Amino acid sequence: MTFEPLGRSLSDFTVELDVYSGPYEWLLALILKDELEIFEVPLRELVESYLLVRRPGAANGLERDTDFAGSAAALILLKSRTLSPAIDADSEGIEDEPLSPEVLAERLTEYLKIRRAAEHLKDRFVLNAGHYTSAHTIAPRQGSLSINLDRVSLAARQAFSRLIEPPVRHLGPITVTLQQLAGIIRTAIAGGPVSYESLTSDMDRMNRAVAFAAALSLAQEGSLTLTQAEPLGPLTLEPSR
Amino acid sequence: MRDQERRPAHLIEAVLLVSARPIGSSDLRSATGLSDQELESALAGLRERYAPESSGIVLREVAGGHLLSTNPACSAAVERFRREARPAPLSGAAHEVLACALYLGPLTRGAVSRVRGVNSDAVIRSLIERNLLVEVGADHDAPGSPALLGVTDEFLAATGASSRKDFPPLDSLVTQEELDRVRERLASSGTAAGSEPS
Amino acid sequence: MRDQERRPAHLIEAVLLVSARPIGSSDLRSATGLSDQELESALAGLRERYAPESSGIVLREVAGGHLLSTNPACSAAVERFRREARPAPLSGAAHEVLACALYLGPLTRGAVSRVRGVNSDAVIRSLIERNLLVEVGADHDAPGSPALLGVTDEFLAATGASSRKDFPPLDSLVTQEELDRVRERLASSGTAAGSEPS
Repeated sequence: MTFEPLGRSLSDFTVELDVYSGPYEWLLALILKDELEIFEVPLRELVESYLLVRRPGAANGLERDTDFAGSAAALILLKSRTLSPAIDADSEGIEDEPLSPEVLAERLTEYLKIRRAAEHLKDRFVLNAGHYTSAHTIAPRQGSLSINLDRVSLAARQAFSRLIEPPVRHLGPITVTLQQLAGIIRTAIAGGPVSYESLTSDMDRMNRAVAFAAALSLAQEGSLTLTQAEPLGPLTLEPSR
Repeated sequence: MRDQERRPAHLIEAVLLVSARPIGSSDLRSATGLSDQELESALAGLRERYAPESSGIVLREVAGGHLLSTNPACSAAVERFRREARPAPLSGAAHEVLACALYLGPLTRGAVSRVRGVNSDAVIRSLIERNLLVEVGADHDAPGSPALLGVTDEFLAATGASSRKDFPPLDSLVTQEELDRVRERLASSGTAAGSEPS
Repeated sequence: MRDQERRPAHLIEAVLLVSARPIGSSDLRSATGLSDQELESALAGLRERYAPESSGIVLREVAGGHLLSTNPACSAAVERFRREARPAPLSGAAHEVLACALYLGPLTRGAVSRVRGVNSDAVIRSLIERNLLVEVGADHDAPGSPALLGVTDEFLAATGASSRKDFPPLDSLVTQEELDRVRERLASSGTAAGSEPS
């Protein structure tokens, strides 16, 4: 069994959610590429939509169910990690130290407030949508605009040093490198147990997410065992005995 | 008739027509040469003339100024005329980033990500692109002097706010009960179990 | 109130506000979905509402279409506003587009978007309107011969620069590796002129 089938057997599964409507496999790609926040994806609705189109009697029915269960489990894990603050060591200013319960509570409180404020903003945006301004504007007086030279240099630096990822919204079949990462995991655990943290320490956010999904799929396939002594504690990958 | 043509409200109407940005009272005064009082009473009349119930053009007080815009009740006709779809609504993540900038800003990209618990750079970039967020300075105390982000006048206009003060205070948005529930849940989950016998 | 909001005249008013050019009756009809009769009677009402005697905004019938414009009786106020109004400051996106044209130009719209990684058409349009960018030729090697954009003398004047040489050289701003990446993006957009940064 390989990782090819993940998503492929589900290529005809499309979802209709508030935040996204289209093929399920594109949804996965968008989440993995940070184009869509896992936070916004109602997993329960996702499962319900799958149950509606489930085809237990079909030739690849079992394969489809397994693929869906595997990817949905990965989404749940991703979502649970997203809910816990300060996990992103690779982004500037974000520490990766374990948080004391007090600090965690404080952060969650702050976040909850922001979350509420965001909901309030959303309502205001909706309420105020559809106001278009006049097109009868007159040109401002010539020569009165002043452009800061340093600001132009800064803009050049920003524009020319930006790393641009290819857009994924136009992608046909997704090319998530699950297989590649599964290969890396297989090689890593050949010598014995490896922690997820050390395995992914050099990876960017997306690769970490894909590595997660790959590890889950390998576990599902029986190639490795995932152990986690305590909830949200370190995750260890070891070869199956 | 000449007198009527020069009525204060007419001068204001004409000036408002040629601006796609809110015009502050002092700019309106100096363009029209009206006194404070004349301006105020003329604006009161215009608010009625351009009220959503009575006109397809509405007068709004946003981002510290006065602005004519189309009545949202007519937006479908406007969009058909322009052959333009309404811009896609912002994502939940984008609303969160804007809430950070509005309530906690100006703040750095790192600070936004810290509050939200996830890297927010891509969302921030798209908000800057949409002119809702802007770099307003730099945090010189931090290494590399990262840029500080704040909300723009376009943001205020898009949310119908006349100023930053037009939003409810952050603390009023969450009830103590909710906060207690968070703490409880945290205590009962594995994370805080160490400090709290379960 | 809903009925009132949808009154034919409101739809027409809204559409007229967002067009700086006269709109013919058939375009008004198709945008608003009104019948000939509804349109005519609504326009009659609007002619009264926006008559020179009663408004600073007037409805004119020009070049076979309908157009809102300022009442000539108010032109002094409008002119004062134009002289005194400070132009909108440029956004971060606008600065980036100008930097592209300055350092990599002349280049096409597509090339700008490719370098920046986001569609830049709207920003480019507003910069052309503001006289900071100009079409200086066309890329005849590319399909459809798209226009090539360069910065204007007004741009140089606004920055206080006497010539392009007043700007720091590109290689002092970005690394060779970054520069190569940018050139690759330019090359893939098929812009001959842009592929040789000056």
